[in-house]
Amino acid sequence: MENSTAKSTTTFESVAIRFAGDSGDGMQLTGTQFTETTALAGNDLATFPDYPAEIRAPAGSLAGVSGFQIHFSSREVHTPGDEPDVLVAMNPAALRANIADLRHGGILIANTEQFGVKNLERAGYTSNPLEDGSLSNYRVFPVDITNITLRAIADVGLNQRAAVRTKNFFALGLVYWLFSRELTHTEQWIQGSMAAKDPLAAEANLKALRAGWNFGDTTEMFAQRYEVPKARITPGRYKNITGNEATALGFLAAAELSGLDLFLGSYPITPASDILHSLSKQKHLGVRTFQAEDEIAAIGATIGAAYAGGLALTTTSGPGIALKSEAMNLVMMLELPLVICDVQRGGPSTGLPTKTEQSDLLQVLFGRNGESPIPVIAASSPGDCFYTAIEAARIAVTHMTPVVMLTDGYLANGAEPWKIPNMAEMPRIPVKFHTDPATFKAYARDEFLARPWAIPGTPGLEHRVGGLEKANITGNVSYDPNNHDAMCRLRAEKVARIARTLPPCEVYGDAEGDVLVVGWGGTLGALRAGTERAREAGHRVGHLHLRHLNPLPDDLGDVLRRYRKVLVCELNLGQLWFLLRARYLVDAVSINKVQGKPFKEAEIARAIIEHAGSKA
Amino acid sequence: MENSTAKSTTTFESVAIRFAGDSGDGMQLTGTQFTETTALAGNDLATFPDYPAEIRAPAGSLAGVSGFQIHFSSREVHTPGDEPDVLVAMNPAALRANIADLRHGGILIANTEQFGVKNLERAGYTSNPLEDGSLSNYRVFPVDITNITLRAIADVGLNQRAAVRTKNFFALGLVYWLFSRELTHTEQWIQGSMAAKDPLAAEANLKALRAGWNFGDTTEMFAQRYEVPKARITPGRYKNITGNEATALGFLAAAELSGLDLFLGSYPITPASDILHSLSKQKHLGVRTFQAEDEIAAIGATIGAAYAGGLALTTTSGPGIALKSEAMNLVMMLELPLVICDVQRGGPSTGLPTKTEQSDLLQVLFGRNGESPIPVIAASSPGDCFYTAIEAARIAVTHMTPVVMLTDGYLANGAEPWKIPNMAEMPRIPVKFHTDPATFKAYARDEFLARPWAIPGTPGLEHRVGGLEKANITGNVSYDPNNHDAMCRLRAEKVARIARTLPPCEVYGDAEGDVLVVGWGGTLGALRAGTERAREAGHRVGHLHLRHLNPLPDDLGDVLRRYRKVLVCELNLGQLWFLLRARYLVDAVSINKVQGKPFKEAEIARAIIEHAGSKA
Amino acid sequence: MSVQAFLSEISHTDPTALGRKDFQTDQEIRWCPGCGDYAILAQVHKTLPELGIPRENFVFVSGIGCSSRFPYYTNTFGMHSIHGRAPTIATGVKVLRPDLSVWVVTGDGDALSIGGNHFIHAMRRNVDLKILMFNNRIYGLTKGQYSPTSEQGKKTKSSPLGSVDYPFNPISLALSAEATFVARGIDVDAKGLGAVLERAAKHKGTAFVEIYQNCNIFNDGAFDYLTDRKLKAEAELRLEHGKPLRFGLNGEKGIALDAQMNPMVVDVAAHGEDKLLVHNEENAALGFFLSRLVAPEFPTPVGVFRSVTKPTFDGMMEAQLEQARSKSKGGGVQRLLDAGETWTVE
Amino acid sequence: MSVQAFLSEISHTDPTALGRKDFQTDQEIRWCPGCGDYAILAQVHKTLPELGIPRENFVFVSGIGCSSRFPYYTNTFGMHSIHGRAPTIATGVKVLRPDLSVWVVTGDGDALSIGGNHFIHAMRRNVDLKILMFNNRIYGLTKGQYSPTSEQGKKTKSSPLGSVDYPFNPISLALSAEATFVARGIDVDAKGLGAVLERAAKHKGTAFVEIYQNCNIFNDGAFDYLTDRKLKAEAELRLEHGKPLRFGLNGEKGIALDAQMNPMVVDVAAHGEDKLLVHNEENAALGFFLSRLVAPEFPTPVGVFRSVTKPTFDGMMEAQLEQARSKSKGGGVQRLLDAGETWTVE
Ligand SMILES: Cc1ncc(C[n+]2csc(CCOP(=O)(O)OP(=O)(O)O)c2C)c(N)n1
Ligand SMILES: Cc1ncc(C[n+]2csc(CCOP(=O)(O)OP(=O)(O)O)c2C)c(N)n1
Ligand code: SF4
Ligand code: SF4
Ligand SMILES: [Mg+2]
Ligand SMILES: [Mg+2]
Repeated sequence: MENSTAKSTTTFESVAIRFAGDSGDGMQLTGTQFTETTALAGNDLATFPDYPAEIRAPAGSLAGVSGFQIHFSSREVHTPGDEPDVLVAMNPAALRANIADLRHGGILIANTEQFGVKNLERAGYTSNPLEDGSLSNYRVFPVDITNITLRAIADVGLNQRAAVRTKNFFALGLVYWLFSRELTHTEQWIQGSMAAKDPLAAEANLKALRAGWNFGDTTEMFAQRYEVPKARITPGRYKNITGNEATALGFLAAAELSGLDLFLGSYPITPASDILHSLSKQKHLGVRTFQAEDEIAAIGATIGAAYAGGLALTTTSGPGIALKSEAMNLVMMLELPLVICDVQRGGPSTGLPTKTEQSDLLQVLFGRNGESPIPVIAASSPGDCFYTAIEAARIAVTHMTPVVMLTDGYLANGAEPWKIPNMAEMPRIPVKFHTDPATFKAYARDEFLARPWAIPGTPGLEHRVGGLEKANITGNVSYDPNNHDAMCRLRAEKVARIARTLPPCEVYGDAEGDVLVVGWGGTLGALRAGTERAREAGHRVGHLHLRHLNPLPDDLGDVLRRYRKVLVCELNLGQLWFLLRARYLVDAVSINKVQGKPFKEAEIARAIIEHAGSKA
Repeated sequence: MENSTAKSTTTFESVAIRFAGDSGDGMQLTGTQFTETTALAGNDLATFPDYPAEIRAPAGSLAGVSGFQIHFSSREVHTPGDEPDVLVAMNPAALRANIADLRHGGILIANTEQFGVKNLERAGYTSNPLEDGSLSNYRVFPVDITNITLRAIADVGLNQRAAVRTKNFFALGLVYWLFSRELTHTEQWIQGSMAAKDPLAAEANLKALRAGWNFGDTTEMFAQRYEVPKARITPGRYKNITGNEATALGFLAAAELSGLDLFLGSYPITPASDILHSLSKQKHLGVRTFQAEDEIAAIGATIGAAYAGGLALTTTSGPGIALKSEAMNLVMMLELPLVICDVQRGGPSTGLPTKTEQSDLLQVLFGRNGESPIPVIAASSPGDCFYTAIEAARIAVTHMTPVVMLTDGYLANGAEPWKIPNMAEMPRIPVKFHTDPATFKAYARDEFLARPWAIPGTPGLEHRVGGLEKANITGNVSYDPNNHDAMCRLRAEKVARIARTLPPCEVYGDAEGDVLVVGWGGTLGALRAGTERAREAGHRVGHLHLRHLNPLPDDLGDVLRRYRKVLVCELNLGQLWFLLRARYLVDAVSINKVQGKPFKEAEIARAIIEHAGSKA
Repeated sequence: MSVQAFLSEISHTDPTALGRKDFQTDQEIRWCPGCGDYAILAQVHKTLPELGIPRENFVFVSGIGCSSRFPYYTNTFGMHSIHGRAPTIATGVKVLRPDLSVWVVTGDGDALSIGGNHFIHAMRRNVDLKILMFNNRIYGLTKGQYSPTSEQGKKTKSSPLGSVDYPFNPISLALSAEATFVARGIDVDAKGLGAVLERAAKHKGTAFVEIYQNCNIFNDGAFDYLTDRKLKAEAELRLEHGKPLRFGLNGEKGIALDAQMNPMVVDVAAHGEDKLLVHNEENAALGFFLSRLVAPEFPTPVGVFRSVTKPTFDGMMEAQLEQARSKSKGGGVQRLLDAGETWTVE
Repeated sequence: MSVQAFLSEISHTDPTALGRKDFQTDQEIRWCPGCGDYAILAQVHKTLPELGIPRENFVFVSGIGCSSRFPYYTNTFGMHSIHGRAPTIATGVKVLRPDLSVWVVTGDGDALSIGGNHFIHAMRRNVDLKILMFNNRIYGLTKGQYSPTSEQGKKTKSSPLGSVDYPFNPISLALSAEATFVARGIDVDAKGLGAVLERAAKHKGTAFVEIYQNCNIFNDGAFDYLTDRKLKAEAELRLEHGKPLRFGLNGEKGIALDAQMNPMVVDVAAHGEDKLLVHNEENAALGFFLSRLVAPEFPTPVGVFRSVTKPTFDGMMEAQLEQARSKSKGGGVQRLLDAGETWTVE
């Protein structure tokens, strides 16, 4: 049936589609299905799911709008796209919340059935935008999705409420048709996973899906279809993965690579909870997950696990870091391996808990009493969370130190196609518990300045540790002034020395020139795309994305000096910017925003071009 | 009797004396008595009490040594002195712990009775230093203090244990004699306060005191006395005050000046507890002190009090700040006036709890999730804590913001002679609760960008606040991206704008030249003295001591540029240094130490001279 | 300006004119349709105007959770604070302002998980707060993890194989924390809940009310065993001070002690009414005993477990201030500044 | 390397050869002379070698306070952690390492003030920990402020006019938090304390022992009413499972219920021994009732209030892992990576 159409087909390099509807409308599922099908079709892609803050906001309200954007292309894709080319709006609230983003000239598909007086009012419309001419900048396709769907599935015999709920599959079918996609993947999914749970609903959804496809194919309304050819993608097996899933898998991999038992102590918090959920399912791999009474207990138990010889992980978000900071300081002092994973969200305070932000950097670097150096690394894409988790664990056990791993709400919930790694090819993480009582000194150090890991149960290694300052080498309590000074500097040097093990900075684009774009974390895609655009516009631009934020790479100062201007782009008010200025006295420019949203490619390109132009 | 001596008297400009003994030996009392008498004699002075970390360390152990140093002079005194000229050592442990500091050629008075084998061993001596020639660099006066005292007070009829305990008054009397001091003040104190509690002990102590004086006067051992003439001191009434007392008084004064009811929510922690103790005594002034179950509850209750219309204060030390940070973030978001007083101690973690350090600066600036600007100010001397407390309260209520006030263990327990302020001359702190429902918007702002203080009980002002991002002006919950961005910048600007109300930087010494010494907090004295020494050595040096650390003064950048070198001197690993580099891109040098001890004057002078010399 | 001075300058609104509407706000309610929170909100809005307190004198403080959104929907002074800390903030409000009626709204997670310590300390001190804990036995806002009141074995997102945690018994905990008023209500039982809320509101001291609340999204039907019309009579034990403990459609069953001092369900007719236990709100140990009556073995007690009067923390603090003031020689801060050893430099 | 693999490679030392000396360390003890902590330390050092556990398998975790310095003086694995958090750390140790004997040493401030929440949650979960709480009714280390177990009206540095806080009853609290073993001992009562410690050590699950401890510096004599030789017989009620509650020099007094279900002191001869309450370690409500016997009105119960067996948190966690492993299809992490919807790009 997929090839039955007779309509003409136009080819595009890239397209971004946003599905938007009420939170009950199944937009996330719709988006995920479209993503998987698109990936199977061989496009490169990026996605951005955007949930409402409430569990169940009132039906039809602006607060209840749920969206999912997918950007797919025949070339490399870095972000979910600044402006969608297509918007599917399942109700007036979805239209109102999203229309400002739609590209002028873009396609709008709206479910007319929902545009009654009551729903218009709920969305804050005084007249019907589908009729009042206010959408003249777009190509509007009003479709009575609800009723067509209901007719299409009438014979399945679902009750009205359940029947109405299948309309997202109609919309999905229609969009599949529009972008010349095969239904196969989604059909299989419906017949498999969904049918297993609810065969009747599966039957109805299948019909709705096909009805949507047929509607596109047969109605006069749609005169043509679009096509986005395959991209050139590194060969291999792929799957879609969210940042939180990749993080969970990364720590599982680290456990396997080190042979250690994974322990997660956590207290649920948006947007980090899914890591806890994922790992809770892996008990068969020997993973112990402990849902604690609060963030302090979570890290407390994790410290206990680190002390006892486990691969110790605690996960949280910004407010949780604030609560954990006293205990983070203890584990820094104990010099035990432990990873604190901070999935950043919009702050300050409770802030915008479901939105993304990069504003915990200074907190994790400095938010503890006394001189308390802790390594910090950040993941730059959903899939990269996997490797960052392994890197965090490696640093922790090799250098005997707590490590902070930063991700953010955008990475956590965002998904990307991800080349499945092969565990057999990944380097092991060597771990050695100390055993020899004769050579044992609790605070003796190796070439990394790491102390021995001496776990309970080891005969002859009985010793006491704690948060009071300790004598160099022996680890006994010491109030000696010079010892304290020396220990503070030793701990700082231990973290600084990690830089020796790091590869040199890898700059994308021009190795010197007008502008160096510096970023970290989940902004990678936008900065890369912005850099590409600016280079295409003829500027000499490099993009450096930092994974290691403490210690910073040894050659960073040199790299910064190779460009006339340094732009530090962040979703905060300039935290890495502040750090680089202090460290390198570089008169960098801060490009920042704090809107709970990722950068747009165009914003970055504009900023680069502006600063490349000004010959300051 | 004071003038009965026939021995010769030498005049000195400045002298530093250290009394050291076991914690049971009453050294703090001895020091305090000497201080008061010295102040009454008209010298300028500074003191440094040094307690052991334990409540009651084992008698005779190094851990149990308690010391008290006083530096007095006929000119201005900035610090307790680098090296004492006189050391009174009541036992071998006291000698061992302190002898390294005694100036070569200095006087050592040692209580020989304590130098038996057992005590020598406890202190880690293998031979008796009073006899083995190891003290040849000093003028040693071995006195059998214990037994002479016992004989002198034999007729009072105290039991042995109580009798032995009077020996510190013997030592005090001897030192009084040595420095030509009158006994009057101490005699009165013994006959007053002490006699009221224990008349027998008072009688014995009086005898011991006089016996000590007479011993000096009559024994051959002491051939001469010393004299330190009066200093030129601003006229007025003076008293000795510790930083913690001054802090407590400062907040009491702020309450009186603003008319607000003072509320202190606190959880005991060294070295901040004494502020709680002091304020607990002031219930008659309407002060409510709440000893909470932990630091979080302490600040929580304080937030409640701020919301309800009180002058809200919470006191703690570094580990407590770590715990309070989530709530500090809330009150930043609520934009309510509240002072967080952090009496810094040696970190990280439990660290060196009884020692001093300046290592919480970055924590209070950055230790919160999201963009969370909070003003920070620091006191620079014990007496200055009074004015800093008032300033903190003023900023809090004028700008409707939490404010961090930093002091440290050195300031908190250290005492200085302090000119008693006159409340009638101090500027009021104007406060206005909002009343008019018609004009009420919870997040409307005045010229300082401060929002109205609308307290419960005010008819028509019912409204809701919280930690979620709020809409500009109305304060309702808002998830709007641009509003969030705007609010983050508004909150930052609100704090930045406080700088407009600050006086320009006041530099001591040269207004431009070779070196600018920049410091903050309790290092004032050492930096001032070091600067003086370097200037006397011919260098052009300025000393700038910052009270305001956030926002920094508007003219600071200009001031920094007037010197060839900027030295940032701190008791941490370079925190203000880091801040100044980031803010002003100034290639400052960090002069730092982390020994739980204040700077020495000589250390600073040496650093200045070194950098003034090197024409980099 | 001190609060006292300020209060003396304003005049309060008339509480007698208040109705339930006066406590509603214009904020869109963001609970899921069907959530038990709506019913509780309605009962509170019904109770408040009946208390004779000017509206501006109410303060509602909450933590974080679905339940903690409560203040946005109640037109009084309110604060939606941070997770678990509401009792601390409320304590500060009440201690500074004994003139206010201070309420805490919290959830089973907010109160008993992260906030457990503040919860028990507020009760220990007997601060005059009304603490309403919406117990849905789940973390609602974070989308369904088990809470400290979830039953063992519960499968949730964070316990796919079933939770191994034993639950807290909130009533036991409150009693052991010395709470002076402890009660239980049910969202759908408007009448019973209203009665309990009113008594809580009028109690001087910490009043703790556990309210069973259905979360129809993540823990639907958790209390069906108790609220189902058909099961109710057998499942519920209404507590009445001074009355024997009877339940069942016609009160035909009762609670008595067995030889081991353990509770047993008896047939009243057979056992004799005089051998039933008699409820006594003043006996803490009895209250504790009753809190151990847990379904399905026993009927679930509903109503007031304990109510005794003891001086409140805020009241004693106020009295201490008053006493200190009356003994004071006056002179304000200057007197303190001038005190102690001083000397004069001319 | 996993801990299992590591443990299989080492061999444990012989526990039968251990004596009290083996548990002493070379660290100078930094408690005040005369402090009750010394006596408790001695009892613990006496108990440990009798347990048949290799020395390297003991872990002592403490918080902050005088009492919390305990690990430095005990030659086992030990951690002097941060204030109030010892139960959390100990939980992590035990959950990862059920092979270890994990002890928590804490004070009344550490456990019940800042650490109250972790304290009750550890008990709720029945983690196999031995929690020794040294109750001196004061904050010792910070030099004498009132604690959550200080009596009301106590004058301390932070309460010069007398504290207005009501105290917690730690035994009540532990019982309401579902602790499976709850006992009380006294520093100077070597024999009684030793017996209680031994039973605690052998209990599977959370064992809570409140130990009355004299702080001779800041709260000297707090327990004299109970430890004074002359008063002891009248002041102490030794709890013995299955025995009637009797005390007095010759057991001539007893505890019975009055008509209101309140406790009363009776003359055994006059009242009849069969009408005395009989101690039952398995009845939580009775344990709670006993915890309410407070001086001076009643004798102070000493010994075991409650002891029941329930699966432990760590045990159930282990079982769940075992079960999941046994059902697993193997394949390790690669299997998870490969799972789900995948596609291949050639
Ligand atoms: C410090 C902190 N940790 C975690 C969270 C995430 N969080 C918000 S509400 C909640 C639990 C709410 O459960 P409950 O109190 O039972 O409320 P309900 O939603 O069920 O009414 C959690 C874990 C948070 N907001 N802040
Ligand atoms: C976070 C934090 N807050 C406060 C303190 C200060 N502090 C140390 S011990 C202690 C109380 C100790 O009381 P308790 O547990 O009864 O121990 P004790 O000294 O009486 O044995 C306090 C408040 C601290 N170390 N850390
Ligand atoms: S998630 Fe549950 S508790 Fe929260 S609003 Fe929805 S139904 Fe109510
Ligand atoms: S202060 Fe008290 S508890 Fe602490 S060591 Fe001294 S006597 Fe013991
Ligand atoms: Mg809940
Ligand atoms: Mg104590």
